[in-house]
Amino acid sequence: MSVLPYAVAAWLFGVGLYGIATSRNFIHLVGCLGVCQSATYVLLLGLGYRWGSIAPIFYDHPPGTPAVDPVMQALVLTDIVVGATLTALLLVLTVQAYKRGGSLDPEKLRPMRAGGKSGQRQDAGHTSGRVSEGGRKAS
Amino acid sequence: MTLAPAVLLPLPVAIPLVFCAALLATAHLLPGRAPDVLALLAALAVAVLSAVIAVHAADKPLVYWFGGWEPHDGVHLGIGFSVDAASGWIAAFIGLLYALTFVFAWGFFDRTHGHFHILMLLFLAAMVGFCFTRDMFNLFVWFEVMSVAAFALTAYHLAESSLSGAINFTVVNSLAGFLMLGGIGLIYAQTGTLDFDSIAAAVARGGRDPVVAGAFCLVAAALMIKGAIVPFQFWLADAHAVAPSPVSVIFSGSMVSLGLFGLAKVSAVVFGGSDQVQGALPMLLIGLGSVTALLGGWMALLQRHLKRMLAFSTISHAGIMLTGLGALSIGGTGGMLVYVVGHGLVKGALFMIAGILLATQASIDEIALRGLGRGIWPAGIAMALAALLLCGLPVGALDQGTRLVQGALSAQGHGVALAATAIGAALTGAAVLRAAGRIFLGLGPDPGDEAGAPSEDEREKANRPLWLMLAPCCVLLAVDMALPAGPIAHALPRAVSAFMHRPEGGPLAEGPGWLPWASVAAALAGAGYGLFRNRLPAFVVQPVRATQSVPTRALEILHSGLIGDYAAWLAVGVAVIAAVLALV
Amino acid sequence: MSPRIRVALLALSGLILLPCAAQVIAGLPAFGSTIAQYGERINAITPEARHVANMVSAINFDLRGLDTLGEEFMLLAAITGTVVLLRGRRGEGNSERAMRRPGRAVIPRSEATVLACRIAGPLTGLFGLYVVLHATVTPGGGFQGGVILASGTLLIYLGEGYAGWRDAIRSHWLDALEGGGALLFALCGLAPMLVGAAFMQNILPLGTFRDLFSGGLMPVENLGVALAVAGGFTQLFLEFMEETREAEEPDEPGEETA
Amino acid sequence: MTVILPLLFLLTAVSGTAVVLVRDPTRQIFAIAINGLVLTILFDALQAPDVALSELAVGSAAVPLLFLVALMAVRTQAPGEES
Repeated sequence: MSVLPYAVAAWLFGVGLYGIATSRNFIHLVGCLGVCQSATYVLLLGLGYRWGSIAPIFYDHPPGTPAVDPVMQALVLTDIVVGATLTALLLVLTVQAYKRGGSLDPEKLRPMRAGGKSGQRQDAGHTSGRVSEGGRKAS
Repeated sequence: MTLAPAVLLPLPVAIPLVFCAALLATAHLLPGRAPDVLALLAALAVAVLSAVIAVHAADKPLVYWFGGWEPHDGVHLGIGFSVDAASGWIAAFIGLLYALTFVFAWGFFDRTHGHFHILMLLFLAAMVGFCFTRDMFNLFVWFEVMSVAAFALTAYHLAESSLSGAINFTVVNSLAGFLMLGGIGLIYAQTGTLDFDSIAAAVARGGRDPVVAGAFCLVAAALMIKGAIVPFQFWLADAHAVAPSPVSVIFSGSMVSLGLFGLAKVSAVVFGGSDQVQGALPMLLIGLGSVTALLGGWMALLQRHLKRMLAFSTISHAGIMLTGLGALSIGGTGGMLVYVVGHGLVKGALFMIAGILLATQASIDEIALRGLGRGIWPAGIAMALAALLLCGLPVGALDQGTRLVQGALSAQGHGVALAATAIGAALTGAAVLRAAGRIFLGLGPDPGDEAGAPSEDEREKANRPLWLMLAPCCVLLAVDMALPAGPIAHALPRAVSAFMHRPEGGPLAEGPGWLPWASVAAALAGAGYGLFRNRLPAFVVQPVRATQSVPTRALEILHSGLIGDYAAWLAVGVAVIAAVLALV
Repeated sequence: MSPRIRVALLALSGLILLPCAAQVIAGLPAFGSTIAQYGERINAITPEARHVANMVSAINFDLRGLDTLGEEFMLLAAITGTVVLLRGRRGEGNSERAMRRPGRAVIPRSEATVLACRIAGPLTGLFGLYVVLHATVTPGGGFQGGVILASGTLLIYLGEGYAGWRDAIRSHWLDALEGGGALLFALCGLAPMLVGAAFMQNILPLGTFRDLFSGGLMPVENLGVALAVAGGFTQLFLEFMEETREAEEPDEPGEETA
Repeated sequence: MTVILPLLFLLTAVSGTAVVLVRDPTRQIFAIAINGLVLTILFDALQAPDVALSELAVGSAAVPLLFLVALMAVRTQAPGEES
């Protein structure tokens, strides 16, 4: 038990990163990013917990009762705001990118590649049967 | 004087915040030019206040405790700002850069009810807060505010490429934020405090501790992602190439180097007492920095999209800054700080020129623009001058920074890194010189069938007179060349010793005087080769072309623009840092 | 890079990171054994020093108020960014007209839905207000309450339909609310400096412990946050909803077809 | 308490993994909302009611809603385009 929360945090980050690396849909990818972020919540609150302590609100209990770490909770609150803002921004970007590019697949929706004199070669160099730039624009 | 100068410390952060909240609240009531004027005023106020703070901090860092929570018995309850001269001057430089950017962008963003200015002012406030703070979590907050403002600004054009560039940027930098927060959690759990100095004291007491090393690994990875160090550099080219030019000025001029500035502060101050971290830093920073300098320079040479070229050049220069940091000496860090300012001024000017080309010629493609710049030749002169400064022309702040970094590297016998800094600067200089020659002089072969640019049609609004766009650009270059080398060299050792919390050393060593000239010569040769390749005899061209093709192709495949690849490289980068830390 | 190489790279770095992570976890204090000295100290000092019961609110609005200021402006940045990015296409001027286009299919709502929303909406609003006001004594505060208030406005959407929602909520009011709230918070920081105190120093009378308005400056800052968050999140929902409405219209032709 | 907390941590790991493994965005929204709820319960068990309340408002209501709206915007935009 004494290491479980930290292991869960590490697992969540790893699994979220795996999701981002293999995702074929930007909306799914944003969800995976949220999983990475929940790793930080779990880590921070896990580090701030103490057995047998009350919540750091001295309303029903008199001040002086052992309570868990309020600083970690304040940090996680900020973190949750960060998470909400990032999700909103990313979803907006995704929706707009879909309107422009007609796809949610990262493989099809790539930033401009003005690869210099070898711009043409670059497209040829990519294998894995990706739709070429021209073909996608036309569709 | 009744007021202590420390009272000024919250103002450079609070003023842009107040301006931006007021702008948002009253945006629909304000006349058209009001956001421009207010934003410019706020940026100037930040620059002036920061400079005043920096002057007052020359003897001893100024400290300010928010909410009046001054530490009692060595326990820090509140958040503090602590400004040494170096941090103050960096903030003043950032304020100046913003002020000139607002002039450059005058009227450019008029249809948005001041939203552009709101985001930029937030960006400014976050950067100043990032420079001033002495609290680990507050550092993270400003880091995130900076990121969020930057994400929105990147996609401003709403073109397909700028949106996917912004997504890559957002995802990678969000991951950076999570890593940083994880690191902060670890160090807080281990040391029981968030204040830089108390953490440093606890770290120094603790001896070798895997938790401290782990925390450093996460925080350093986050700051290196911001600083675009290999293998975290991929997002930068995607984002900087597609952001509106005024935003790119800020990105390349200050955001990237602030990541490294933060790394310098954190590794010198917070983790200064950990032998494990200090032992791992030289190898890590100098190794990664050298690779970054070379890779960025090489990639810059391959680009024909001007802003993408400049973005890769920023990566290369970030690598050079990192090698300076890796020397872990007063000279190396001091050189890096001067380099941050010099590079920001020159690179800002170059992005402004790219913006001028986008606005007046409606293109950003080097080949398509061939010879089209003749009508705006003053911009050409500025571009050539900036390119020469970039590769090491021995005038001004950028050169002084380069010499100090190279001096620190050669004093410690890092020959390879020394060569990497010179070659990286030469490569980026060659790329920009080649583009300047082609665009403004019409040099180089006439584009054939391959002229069709793979980039999409780009342009920026041409609603400003040329002089209005060119003036801030020239001011940036003039400031870079006019910064007095003597006083800087005189004040630097003391400022850096305060910055690093280290005793002052002797005068700072400078690198060999011929090295910048060698970079300039190499850059001229490289640009000449790029432009006059067709006229050179085949026995010169063939071997060069042969050696070029394989690494070029490999690198281009690596810079795939796929977010999945970037995530994988991010994991590799963190693993590299962790491995180096574990092996020391 | 093919997906397989990518996963292999990930696995390889995972393999390197695994022992490192294990070492770090082993070095951490065992879960639940102890908390950091900083938090302990705050729990010990703050109830007396600031007369508030909720330590998390005390940290957010007093001890580490600067973090919350940054956080608030981060939210403001994100929402401004969202507005810029979503409106860029629609253009700002016609956003009022865009929703009143005739002939739009009206989703029929049952009486029960309308009634339920008319009851639940005000209740949600009340709950949000409760959470906002009780920041210093019970869990919650400006941020949580603001989000709840914003979701209350969403119930107007469910109950009254799109037109009703638009009538109730104007975009620039929301801007004013959001900017005004953030401004209030920032001024709470600057005002104490006018009387020679530190930025965000708590100079108002602190009130009595466990009282609703205890904590001096905290309720004011809390109010600023609540205004900013409620305005901001409503704006966010509004802009997102706009996106689905517009999507039913045919796309402007000939913009990106080249 | 000593049994509930480990169970909740494991449940968090499982629900987080589910968010990643459910590749269809429509169904993923449910996974995200459930993950938000699980986190809310975990935070409450960890004596963090403030955080739990925010997570309830943001993680299991606002964020899934944003996902839903984004998905609607994408779906109505160009049907059949997606694979």
